[in-house]
Amino acid sequence: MTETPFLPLFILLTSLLASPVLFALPETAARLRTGINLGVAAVKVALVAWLGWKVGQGVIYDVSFTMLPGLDFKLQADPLAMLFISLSAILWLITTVYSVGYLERGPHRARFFGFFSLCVAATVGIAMAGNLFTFLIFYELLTLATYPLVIHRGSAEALRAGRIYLIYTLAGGLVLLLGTLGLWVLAGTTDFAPGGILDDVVAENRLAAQMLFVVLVGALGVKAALVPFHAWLPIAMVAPAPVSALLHAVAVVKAGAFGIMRVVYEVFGIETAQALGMTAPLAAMAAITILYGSLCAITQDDIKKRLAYSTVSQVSYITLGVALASPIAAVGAMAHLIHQGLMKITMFMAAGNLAEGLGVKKVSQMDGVGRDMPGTMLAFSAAALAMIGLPPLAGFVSKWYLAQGGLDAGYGWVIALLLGSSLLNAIYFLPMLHRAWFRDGGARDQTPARRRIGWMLAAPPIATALMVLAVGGFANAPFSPLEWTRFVVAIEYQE
Amino acid sequence: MTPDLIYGLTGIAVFAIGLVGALCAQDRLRRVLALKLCSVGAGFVLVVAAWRSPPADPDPVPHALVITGIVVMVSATAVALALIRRLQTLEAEDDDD
Amino acid sequence: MTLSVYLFAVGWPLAMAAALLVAPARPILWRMMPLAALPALLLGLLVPGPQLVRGDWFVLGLTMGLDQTSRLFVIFTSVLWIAASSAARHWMRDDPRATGFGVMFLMAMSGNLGLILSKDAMAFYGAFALMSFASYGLVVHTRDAGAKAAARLYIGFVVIGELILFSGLVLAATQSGSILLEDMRSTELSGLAVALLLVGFGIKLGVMPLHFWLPPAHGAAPVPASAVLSGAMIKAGLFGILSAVPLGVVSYSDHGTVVMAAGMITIFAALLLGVQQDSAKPVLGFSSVSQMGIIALGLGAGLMTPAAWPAIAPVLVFLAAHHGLGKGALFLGVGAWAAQAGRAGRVAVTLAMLAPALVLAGLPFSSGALGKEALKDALGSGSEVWLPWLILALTLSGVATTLLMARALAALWLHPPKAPPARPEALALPFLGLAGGAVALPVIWPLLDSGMAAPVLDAYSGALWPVALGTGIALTTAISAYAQHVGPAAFVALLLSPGRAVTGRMESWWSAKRRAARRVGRAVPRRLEGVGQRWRLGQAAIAGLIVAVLLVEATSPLRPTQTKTPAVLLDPTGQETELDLPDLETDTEIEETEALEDDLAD
Amino acid sequence: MMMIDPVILTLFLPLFGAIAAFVLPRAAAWVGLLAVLATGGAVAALVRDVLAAGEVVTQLGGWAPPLGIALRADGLSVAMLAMTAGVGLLVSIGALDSLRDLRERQYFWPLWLLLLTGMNGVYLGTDIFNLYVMIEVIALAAVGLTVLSGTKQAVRAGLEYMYASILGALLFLMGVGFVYLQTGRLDFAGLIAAEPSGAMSAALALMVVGLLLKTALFPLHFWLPAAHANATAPASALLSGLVVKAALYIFLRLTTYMPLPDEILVTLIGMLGAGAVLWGGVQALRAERLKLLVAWSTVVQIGLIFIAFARAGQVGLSESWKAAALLILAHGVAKSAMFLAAGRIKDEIGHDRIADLDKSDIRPTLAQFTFALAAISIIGLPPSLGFIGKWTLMEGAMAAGYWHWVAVTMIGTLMSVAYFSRVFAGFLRFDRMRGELAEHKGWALADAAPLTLAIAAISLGLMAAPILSFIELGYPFGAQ
Repeated sequence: MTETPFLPLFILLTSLLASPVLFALPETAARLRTGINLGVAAVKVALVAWLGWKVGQGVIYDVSFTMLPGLDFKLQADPLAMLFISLSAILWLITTVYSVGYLERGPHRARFFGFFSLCVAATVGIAMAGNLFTFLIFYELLTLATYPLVIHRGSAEALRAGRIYLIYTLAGGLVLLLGTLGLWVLAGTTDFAPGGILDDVVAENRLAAQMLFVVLVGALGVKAALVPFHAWLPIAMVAPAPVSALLHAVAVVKAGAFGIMRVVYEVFGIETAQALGMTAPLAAMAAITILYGSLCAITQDDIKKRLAYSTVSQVSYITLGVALASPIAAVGAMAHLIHQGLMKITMFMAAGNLAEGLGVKKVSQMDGVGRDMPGTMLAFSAAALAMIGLPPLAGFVSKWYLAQGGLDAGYGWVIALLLGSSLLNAIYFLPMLHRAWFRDGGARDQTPARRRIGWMLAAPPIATALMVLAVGGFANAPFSPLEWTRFVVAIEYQE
Repeated sequence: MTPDLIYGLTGIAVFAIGLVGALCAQDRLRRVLALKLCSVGAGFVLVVAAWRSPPADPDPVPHALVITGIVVMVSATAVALALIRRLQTLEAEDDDD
Repeated sequence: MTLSVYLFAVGWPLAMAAALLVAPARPILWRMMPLAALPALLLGLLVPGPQLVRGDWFVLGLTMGLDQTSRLFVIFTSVLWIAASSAARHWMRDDPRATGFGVMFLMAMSGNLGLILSKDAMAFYGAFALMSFASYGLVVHTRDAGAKAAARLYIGFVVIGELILFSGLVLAATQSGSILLEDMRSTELSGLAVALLLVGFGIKLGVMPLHFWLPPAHGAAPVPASAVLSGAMIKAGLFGILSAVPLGVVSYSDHGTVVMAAGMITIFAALLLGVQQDSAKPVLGFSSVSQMGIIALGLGAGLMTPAAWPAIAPVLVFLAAHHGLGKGALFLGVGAWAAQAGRAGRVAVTLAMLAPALVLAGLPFSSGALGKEALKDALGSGSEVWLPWLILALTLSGVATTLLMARALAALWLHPPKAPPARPEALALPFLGLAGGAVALPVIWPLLDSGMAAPVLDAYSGALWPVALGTGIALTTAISAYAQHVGPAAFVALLLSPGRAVTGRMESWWSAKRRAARRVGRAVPRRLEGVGQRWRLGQAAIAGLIVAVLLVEATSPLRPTQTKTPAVLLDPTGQETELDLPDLETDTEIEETEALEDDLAD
Repeated sequence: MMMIDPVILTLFLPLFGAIAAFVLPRAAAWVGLLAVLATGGAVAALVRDVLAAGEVVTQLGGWAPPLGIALRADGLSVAMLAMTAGVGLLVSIGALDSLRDLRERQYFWPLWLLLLTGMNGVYLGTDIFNLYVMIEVIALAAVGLTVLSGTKQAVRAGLEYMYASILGALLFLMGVGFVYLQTGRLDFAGLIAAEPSGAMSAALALMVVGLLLKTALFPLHFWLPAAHANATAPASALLSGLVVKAALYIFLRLTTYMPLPDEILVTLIGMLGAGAVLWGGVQALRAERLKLLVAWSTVVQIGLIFIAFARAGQVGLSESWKAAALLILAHGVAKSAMFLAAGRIKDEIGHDRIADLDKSDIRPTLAQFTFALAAISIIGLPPSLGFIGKWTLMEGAMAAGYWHWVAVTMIGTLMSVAYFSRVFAGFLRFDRMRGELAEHKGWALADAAPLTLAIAAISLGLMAAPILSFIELGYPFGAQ
């Protein structure tokens, strides 16, 4: 089926072309900027919906042109890509609304929205990259586009965070470049294909293939914040709330996790990776990260830092699901890609609202915020409970599949790990909820930081929280993330 | 010891002396002169290249080349001298201040 | 003649007690205090074999002597007394009631040694009573409310105990027709007589439910007194049973059942009561109760199955000695701890106390473990119905003792005991001596009596896990108690503090290194730049490079290894020629390889 | 109307332009711009011809070598010409706006056109004596551009540059002399045909060192940073973006026609390149002024190009020259954009001290953005042309098993991130400003030129495949 093969290109270009326009707009043209932002985002969602419909019918789009002899720039909208594209398109729309509200009076809005747009373009590019080379291009673009967002405030702290972020991610990108080159030299192609492309190489040179796996997954692990490459993530928290939300829920860490998926499933192939003996160490690394992140989260008093460490932990569920090498766990991993995004973006936007509306930035200041901001805190609570894994919320669904997958793969410890992690999640989230709802925050009423937040700030977290409820509650409905995930896994496992 | 060898070695020696001067001299003017010496040495070698054993006529091409080289070097020297003067003026101005 | 030796051994402390009443002699007597039990010790060590001496001339006729069991008893008892009296000398130096203490102490010593050396019921009873009543003075010594209450309880039990014991001895004497203990224990005594004897001695032994007096008394008495009370005197109860009750002769299965049950309850109930105590000495007292429960297990088994008794008896003696030394060391340790002024000294003493504590708890290869394992072996020939329970109780007693020891050591720090101003090292010496004895007991014991030691030496070295489990529980409890005490937030902070300290130090170390690296990183290029400018290295490099390139070219064969690639270039004539070099390339390669082969052939 | 050969036009249009601009100082700018535009047109025609024919050869005045001078254009040389023309055109446009001083305007155009003549001559030349003359021309014009601002530092740096440049040229000349002594010919074909001998080795040594001095390969870079940093912005852009490339180009050609006799020598050059990458990186990290930092980054990039050259290995130059050529093109475009942007920043803020960039309340955002875009290409991040060059370099090194060159490249990349992020921090930090943020001053023509160049540096990466196939036209280094 070859109808409008350029649909993926259009989707990429919507945000890519919006970006220079946004840069060029004068700082004062707020209305126009908002219009362009929301318009483009809405168009993109519509296009993605169309694309999803087509892909669901079995169409696979493929656009490419040659950049170097034998090496193509290749966009490809397959079901796995759809998973990530739809997440980014929908959340971009919501985050745009939120950012418009959040940065109403802030400086450098032109720059912010320009890079914001570029960042989403890079995410879509990562999702649709048809080979590792294209993936690398967008991966680096993502780094460059997020750096100005991280340091948006322009303070010394922000710059320090930005420097650390840049060092980590660019070093990771450089290693990824090395890995991509290695793949190119070894295999003669970098195309993604279900089942992997490395079978010949593995047969010839096992050690090289193993080293390649270590290099590639290690490089992607930087963005996926696998311990010990996670240090940048909590530091990058100085960024404005919408940026944090975007970094954590959609863009950066997910790009890493998604890359690991691509590499394991479509460069090596899950069976080859298993045969190389590389999945078990990866699973162990993910398990360590899950526990370590949660343990660190417990002691953080800064709300955003606590959420950041929680991200470190939660994103590794995805890696874990991939590394368990079981189709059921894979379903859990991919569903978590979506679910974690929804949950975490809700929490970050809620945290942003607390900071904006009440000046509350620390857990210890959260007493009684539930009464002051019921909507926001309801959303936060729903997301937190979902993170802990309360049925029938989103987090439960993914954890359930991961646990099943663990059993399926013969790793009983996964159950213990998930239980332990849920317990830790409860340990660091429940006190926040307790403070918010059951404690009296009398002293704060007089603080000058209080101000009303507009609907643009209030509505997005509620919307995402509703989605958290929906993807959990209607997990088995057609076109739910879970259903789509099963579809993808069937392809990746070539069933 | 054929004449061409004598001339050739002389050329090389002159070039080497010039080179040592260009590398070691501190004074601006000396360095320019050393470079001149280099060019003379190089010219020597080229001229030697024109040499043919007596019955034959010398090769004309190197002569053309040498003349070109001299022209180039003259202009280079002029520029260098102009710069040196300019710099001296500037430094003198600074000293006055 | 020999009787006089025995009398001297018993009477020497009494004589010293009397002399203590004369004020001018007091300093020298206090100084001689450690020597008070020396004659008895020498007697125990030097008497070659079983011995029985009679002195009809003395009162109603007196029989004294030593046999295998009493010899061992007199040795470890006198060692304990020596250690305790050397501690007492310093402990009591500035005490206004020192003289009274000294007198009572010496009298109790005399009684304790006397009952061990006695061979007839009358002498035994007299000595026993002397010891018990004199100890009242030790318990009540401080005269504060607690001591008085403890002493009241103590004396009540002593009186009742003496009465019951007296009745039992009389009954036994009647039934055996002799006042010699030897005869009593070979006669088939009636159940009542045995019951009376058991209760009478059981009070001294502190087996539940006869233990009420023991922990308060041990807590109230001054440290040297506690040491002998717990280490030596309660063993008098055991010694009495061993001497007077016809164990191994007749089966008293009802008595045995009760004693065993009491012992089993004692082991664990004492634990429950003991861990609730706040200060160290009562905890140690309960630990003594718990340990006596173990001994009661052995006794009960012996009562029930006479056939098992020959195996059990030596083990019980060993256990008595083991507990005496260990517990005495611990009590003296409490004194030594209290006498330490500084924190470092206290930590050191605490660490030293770990040794007897672990020995008591039954660390593998220690006397505690060997004794318990030997007892298990010995019980193997006893009642089969009880055996599994006995073994379980014995094994778990290790956990119980560990917990009590942990509690005692913790209580030491939580509620520091008081001590009179004394030279700390003077108090430490007897403590260390006893502790060393306790640790070395498995080695010393066979030297004293290889026959009695055999079952112990043959025993399995014991398992680590009870001690480890006990330690684990103790630590967990301590941590959770501390967490409750400071509140969870502070506790978490505390938990993290070593990590924070380490990371903090690492960070400062790292940042120092980083600063240094940055300094170096800044200085080195600057220096290099300076050097480069001063020596005009850039210029020198030109000459250097020319020379280097020429050298490389001169030394390499004048054959390009990089073959020229085919190129379409201008011929002088202006016509294009394709240089067909690939062939050339292969030619040269072939030539090269040929040349190489030639070289190799050469 | 008679069609004149575009090869000849390419060479002579700028020469006549230079003379005209010198003669008509008032109209110098327009004359100059016109000349550059016309040259660009000639190059475009040349591109067409080369695309059609593969290579174009013209004999000057109809005289054949060895007496006459032959000019030859193949893919690589035309690519270099095109890069020169394109960059030159944009720099010229920038210079229209940014050169305010009358004296600067008056002298800039003749010098720049003379420079263009020299470079075009280098790219088209086929005999080494001509190359010598051309590099002398380039040297004189470049020195002139360096001292254009007339400050003491500039003159001092220019003089130093002059010495190095002339010495390099003279070493080259001596080499030429030896070659003639040995072969009696000076054209490339003669070089190829020459038998290896002692004189040829000496010639090669002298020429190589002369060229290394002119390309400022570490440790012969001592003259470069000061000269490039102290010149006016358009001059710096030309010097850094174009001038060093001429010597690099000659080096590339020469080592193909007179192969270096030994692998050790290649490795030595690679090691010098590595030294440049590391030392230049360190110095860039230390640099206190923006333009100096950019100049040191040029040293680094030259080192990288030599590494690309040095990983030739068994495969020979037939592969590795592509990486070098791509890096040369990428650097030419990006570095000129960067120097122009740096010049704009300096103009707007009034200084170029990196530490004080964030204290200024004026933020020339467009120039800063341009600088960042150029930095992306120079660091070698996708999809810029610099990335493609680095990719080709690393790919070749990896395939040949030269892991050390891969490592050096990666270290160099990380260092470049580090030193450029110093600058970005200065751009993006806002909490040390002295006053309220002043509004963006609006755009100038001088902003458009570097922006175009920077965008070109990035987007040319997407056209890497056509570029690669173009530079292979005419088989500059053999048909593999």
